Amino acid sequence: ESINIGFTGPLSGGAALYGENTLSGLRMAAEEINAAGGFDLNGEQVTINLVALDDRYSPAQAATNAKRLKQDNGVSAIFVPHSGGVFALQDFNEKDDFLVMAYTSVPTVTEKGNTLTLRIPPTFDGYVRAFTDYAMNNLGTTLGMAGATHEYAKIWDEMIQQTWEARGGTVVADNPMDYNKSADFYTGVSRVIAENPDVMFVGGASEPTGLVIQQARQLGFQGGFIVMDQAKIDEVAQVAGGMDMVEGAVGVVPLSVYETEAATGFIERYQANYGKVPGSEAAYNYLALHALVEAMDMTESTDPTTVRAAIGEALLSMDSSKNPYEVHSVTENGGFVTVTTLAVVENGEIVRKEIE
Amino acid sequence: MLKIEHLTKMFGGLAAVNDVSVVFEANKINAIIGPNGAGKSTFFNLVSGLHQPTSGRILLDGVDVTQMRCDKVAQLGVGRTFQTTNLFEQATVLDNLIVGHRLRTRSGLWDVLINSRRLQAEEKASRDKAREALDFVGLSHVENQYIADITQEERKRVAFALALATDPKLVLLDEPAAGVNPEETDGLAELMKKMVANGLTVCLIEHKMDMIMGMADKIMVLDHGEKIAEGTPAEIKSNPVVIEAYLGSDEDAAA
Amino acid sequence: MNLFFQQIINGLTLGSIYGLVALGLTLVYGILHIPNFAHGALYMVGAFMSYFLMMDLGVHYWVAMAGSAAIVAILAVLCERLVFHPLRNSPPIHDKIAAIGILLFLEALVQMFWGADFRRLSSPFTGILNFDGLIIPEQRLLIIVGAFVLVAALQLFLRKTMIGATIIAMAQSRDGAFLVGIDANRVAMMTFAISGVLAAIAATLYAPINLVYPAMGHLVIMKAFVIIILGGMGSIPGAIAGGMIIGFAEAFGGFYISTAYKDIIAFGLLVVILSVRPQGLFAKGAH
Amino acid sequence: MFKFGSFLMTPMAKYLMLAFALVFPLLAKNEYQVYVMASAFVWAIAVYGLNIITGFCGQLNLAHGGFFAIGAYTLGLLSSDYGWSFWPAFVAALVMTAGLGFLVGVVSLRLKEHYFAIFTLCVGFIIYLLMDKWEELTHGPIGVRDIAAPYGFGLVDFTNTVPFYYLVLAFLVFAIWFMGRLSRSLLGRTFIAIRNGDELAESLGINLMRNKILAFVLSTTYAGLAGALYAGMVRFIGPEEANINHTFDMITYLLVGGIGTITGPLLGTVGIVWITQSLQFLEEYRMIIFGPLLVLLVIFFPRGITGSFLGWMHHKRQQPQATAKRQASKATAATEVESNA
Amino acid sequence: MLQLKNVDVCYGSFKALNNISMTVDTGELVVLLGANGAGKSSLFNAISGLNKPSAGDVEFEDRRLNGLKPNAIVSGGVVQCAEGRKLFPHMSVLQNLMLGAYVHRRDRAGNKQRLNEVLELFPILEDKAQQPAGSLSGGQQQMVAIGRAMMSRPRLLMLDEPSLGLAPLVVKQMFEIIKQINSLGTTVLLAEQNAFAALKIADRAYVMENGQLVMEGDQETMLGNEQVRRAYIGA
Ligand SMILES: Nc1ncnc2c1ncn2[C@@H]1O[C@H](COP(=O)(O)OP(=O)(O)OP(=O)(O)O)[C@@H](O)[C@H]1O
Ligand SMILES: Nc1ncnc2c1ncn2[C@@H]1O[C@H](COP(=O)(O)OP(=O)(O)OP(=O)(O)O)[C@@H](O)[C@H]1O
Ligand SMILES: CC(C)C[C@H](N)C(=O)O
Ligand SMILES: [Mg+2]
Ligand SMILES: [Mg+2]
Repeated sequence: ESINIGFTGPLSGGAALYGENTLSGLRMAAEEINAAGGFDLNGEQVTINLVALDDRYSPAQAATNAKRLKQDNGVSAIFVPHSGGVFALQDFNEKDDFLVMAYTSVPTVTEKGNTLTLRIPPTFDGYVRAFTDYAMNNLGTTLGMAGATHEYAKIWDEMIQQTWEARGGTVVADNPMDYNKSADFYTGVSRVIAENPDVMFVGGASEPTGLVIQQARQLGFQGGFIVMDQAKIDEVAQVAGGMDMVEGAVGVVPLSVYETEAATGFIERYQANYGKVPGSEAAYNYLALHALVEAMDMTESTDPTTVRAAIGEALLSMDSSKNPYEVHSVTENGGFVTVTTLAVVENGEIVRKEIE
Repeated sequence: MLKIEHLTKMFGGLAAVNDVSVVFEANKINAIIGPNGAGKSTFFNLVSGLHQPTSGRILLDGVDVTQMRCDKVAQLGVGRTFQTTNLFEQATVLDNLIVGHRLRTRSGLWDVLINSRRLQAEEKASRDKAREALDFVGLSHVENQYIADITQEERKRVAFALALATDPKLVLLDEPAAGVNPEETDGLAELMKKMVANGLTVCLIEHKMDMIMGMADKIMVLDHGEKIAEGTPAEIKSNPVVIEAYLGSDEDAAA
Repeated sequence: MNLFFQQIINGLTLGSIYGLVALGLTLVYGILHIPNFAHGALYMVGAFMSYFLMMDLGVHYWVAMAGSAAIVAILAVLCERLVFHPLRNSPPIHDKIAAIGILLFLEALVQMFWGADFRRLSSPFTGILNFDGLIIPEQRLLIIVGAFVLVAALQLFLRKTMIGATIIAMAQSRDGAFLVGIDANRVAMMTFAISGVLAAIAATLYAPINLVYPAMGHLVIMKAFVIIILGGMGSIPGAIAGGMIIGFAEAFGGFYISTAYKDIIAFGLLVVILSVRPQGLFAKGAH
Repeated sequence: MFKFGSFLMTPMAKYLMLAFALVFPLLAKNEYQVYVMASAFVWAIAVYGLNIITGFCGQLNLAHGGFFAIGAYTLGLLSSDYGWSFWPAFVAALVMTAGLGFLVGVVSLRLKEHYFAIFTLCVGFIIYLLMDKWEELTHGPIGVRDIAAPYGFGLVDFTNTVPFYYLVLAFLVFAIWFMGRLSRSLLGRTFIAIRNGDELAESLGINLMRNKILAFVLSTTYAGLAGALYAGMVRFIGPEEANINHTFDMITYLLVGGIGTITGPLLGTVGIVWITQSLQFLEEYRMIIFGPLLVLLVIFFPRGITGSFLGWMHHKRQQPQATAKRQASKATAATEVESNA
Repeated sequence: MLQLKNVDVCYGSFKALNNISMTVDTGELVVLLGANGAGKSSLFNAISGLNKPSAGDVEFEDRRLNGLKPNAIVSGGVVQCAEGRKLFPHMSVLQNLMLGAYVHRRDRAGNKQRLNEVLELFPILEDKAQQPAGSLSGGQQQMVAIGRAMMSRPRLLMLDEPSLGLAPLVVKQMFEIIKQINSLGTTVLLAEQNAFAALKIADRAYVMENGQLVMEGDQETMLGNEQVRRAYIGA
């Protein structure tokens, strides 16, 4: 016996890497569960069968995929790693009765009151406040915006500008660039630098973020960076050409900096499987699938409503080695609660800081 | 009928047609001859409005059509064929011809949508016109054949019919008998005479001297874009300039 | 800071890359009349081949470039033989769809071997030249110089060698080429091979200041099409001039007007130019 | 085709196809299949539009996906930002795509062949960029949410998949019916004459510009219709709807089905949509199959499904005649138009 | 040397050549007469591989030519100077001529020598060597076309209406040159409208009508034939 779990995300096209990374965490979790002989569901041992469909980052295709996953494969939960897809699915998931496992930190996905949505990563509003505070206190008061232009980055962009100005800072340049498609960032970056900001807001996927930072440094920028949560400072530094380049950057704590047993264990296993260092996409989805299965195991049910209700408990009771981010509770709206910390680069080292 | 005044057409530095003035009379067969590249086809392109002249005037029944676009000129009654017979290969002969009458019809999108009476009437009229033209060129029996399946000579006749379906007053025929054997050439000549008998004015370009000399009322000779002679076949045949430039100067070979 | 001159350098860099990609495209388009939408995929494969040769086989940058050029040339010739040659009598729309088929295939294939990850290609030219505030990383200088050298070399090849002459001859009169005994297949393969070489070199030159990933060719190929229409199909100087126009429009438009709208500026430029001059900028006298 | 005596084009066959479409929701294994079929129909409507300008009139329009997106956005924005209800917004979408189609047509149709194609490629890309960047109007990359669903005047609920399927089917039937009538009418013949040789057409007194613009506006309106239905179906749209890939998809559907034919666009769209869906199990590797498949189709079935079928009928009809004739019909095959064939 | 056996050529449904059989012997100058559209160019193109015969055989020195690619046929020594010249208009006269020697591109010395011969034949081309071929007058272009064909060192040279579009004086020269080329050892097959002039330099002639050979004979028979005189020379 096996039960199907759905996934729809970009597996080809420009965002394929991101989709592949999220899927890799899910695959690893599924393999682990199956290797342990599956789990007990009403006295039957069942294994997990992950059904992954490509949506090329298109909300419409995500919706089509979801219909198929629900009706052809009878899944009760679908993992979606982009907010567009999440919104598209939320249009009918309650009616069609399946759980949306949303890997997106856009706050509205849980604010809309959809009863069958679980948001896996923390919303970014907490980061926005924390990063702003740190930057204002340590880096300077003028901010140059050189963020990305995709949907997610746009929401971030807007929020950080508001927060920055609310704290009395000034935004001296606002020049978002298409991180995924641009041939070159030189022009965009030089435009921001021309306004002499103390801090630069950057961030999209880690690698292009690294390029942006590298080019900013080449053009003589000396200040610090606020790095959007999609980018991971360790990966960014690699592309940018070393930790020196990202001195004064503030961003989310890369998984590699977590020193918990669960995190290091996960990293090791992941590396053994995929031959590369995992990012948080993999880790979050990994823990979410474990938690989902734990909830099914506990409730002896795959009914979305039942599982959704039990997820908080499941997070508490699940094997802690499967929970690299130590997520232990879920908000009423369905958001996983992660203790937010931030990372800064000081003297060429990534340092983890608590948020006041 | 057709009056041309100082017509010139430049392509870059090349004067394809150079200061040509001529009058073609109604209800006659007028021929244009001249060496390859003399500007004959270009002359037709100017008259039919496909190209705009660099200078000069073109008057059709006293109306100045010099600056008019091709479709406008056609509406005023100029039909034509092209040097390379250009037809819709995968369609039947009749289907090819129906569109020929389009310029005399008015129905548009709305008529299509509601299948208006006007559309039905006009479609019938176009079909009738197509059949009439086909009958005129003597091809009624091939009406349902595909263009790809008919002979070279039949294609030429279909091209005639297509020009006739536009209800022209003047037809311009560019080398209608090229690639057609002598016997069939005679048939085409008959057809042209029949057109004139039916009140049309014919203007043709041809290299087949036997045919031209036998039926043209008037011949204009072009060379290097310039009119070097004009007159009756007899005059042209004996015109030394024409013999020099076109018919051949070798005494033994004079046609 | 010398912001104005900085944008000139940026425009030159971008223009050089666009020009090189467009050059291969314009040859194939102008001579064989094939709108090769898969050219962007060849560019992408070129970057991956260099990456593979440098990272996995550890060869030097220049060697990798040469190897990649050879491999992509072969790939381009295969495309010609297997796909475009059988389609030689079809209307161009068939070539377009087939080219898209090739593009999808190559992208998926590369993703199968290397994954969708962003990769970095390092080059030995990492220094940064600073002329009194005008900053030019060595690699960017290499791109500009490389583009000009390549164009000059290509011109010499086409003008001064018999083989090159056959390519031009084919472009000017197919029948004439047959009449003097030129083998059409050979010329077609050669043209594709050259376009492949140019794509691979462009990719290898550009990759060190950019990222290597399966979708990297998408926008570049669109711009290349715009460029060859601007420059006149089949025209080598036209491709370079068109590349520079787009490169400069992006650099200056992006800096002085809006980075967000810089692509609109590039594409809008073509729309405006074609509205005024329907035959492109350098339509006549291409060869 | 009835002249071929070919079954595919007999009214009988058409009724059978319609009957199949009508009972499809009953035959379908589940709602997902109905949903896929409905979305295939939506695309098919847009492909019919492309068929008018590209198949009949011979102008390869690479901005078609852009107009599809404009239709979707007009409906989406009017209903979500301005509170319009579905049907008025739907009509507005048609008017908008027709109007913009007219403006773009006036400028672009002066160009020929490759120039027209690349020009429209740029127009399509500009449409995409505007949707992505003009945030005040379009919400930029965040896209449009909370789009109104079509209401059934209290009779049916189109937010359910099956009723929506029938709604789309009705529009599709209308679109095909109109296309069929158009192609047989004087107007359609005029378009085809232009594709066949614009000089010849012009010398027959046909106003090229006016007819080409009309064909272009018709085609963009079809695209707008499809886009509006799409928005009503997905109810969430973003700039990616204007991605050039959608245009390429549509060209593929058209070519695979049979360019310039009446049934081709439908068969091509439905066929490829189902092929793509059924290759989904290959996940990220499916293009390794699909890409070569496309190449093979284009090489071995250059006239598409319908075109090849018609050619085969033609061939059979001609069997006793010279082989040379078959070659001739092959040479011109790709431009065949059913209504005239 | 050249032998055609029952050759047919079709354009679509149109049969341009119908059951053509003919021979050309080494060293001969054979003329092909026929009205416009009789099929002369089609015949030449069938021999040089630009058209594929739908039936029949073309043999050159006992080697089958049909099925071979045009370039292979040119290397084999059968070269056509086609109707409409088919020059490379934007390339210089010299480049045009040198491309004529494409199949012998390795033999530089030989090409050089051949080029000198051609320039001797057409001295005017020496002055124009660097001009784009497209900028020359019609007659000069015709010389380039013949010169280019000669650069391929043909053993059989086929000339398709070389006098087309040329002033009568030039035509006269042209025929002299053709005669000269032939007497220097090249076999020539010449298609002409200008029947009288052509027959005067010919050894033999064929007459073509509607894709068929309808008559054959040596120079004297042809010139004396009443029918030929009427149809192609004029009374
Ligand atoms: N569109 C054009 N652009 C440039 N030159 C042109 C164009 N059309 C014709 N020409 C040139 O104008 C001259 C006259 O051409 P035209 O076609 O009128 O000759 P013609 O008398 O019809 O010859 P033929 O008997 O061979 O058909 C030629 O030199 C031709 O090359
Ligand atoms: N590519 C083609 N497609 C269709 N028909 C053709 C083609 N080429 C020639 N024809 C036709 O074949 C016949 C013979 O043409 P061909 O050119 O061989 O005649 P020709 O004797 O060389 O005439 P000319 O004296 O005009 O050069 C003509 O009827 C011509 O229209
Ligand atoms: C960084 C991720 C959590 C956000 C994701 N890119 C999204 O589309 O919402
Ligand atoms: Mg002419
Ligand atoms: Mg000929």
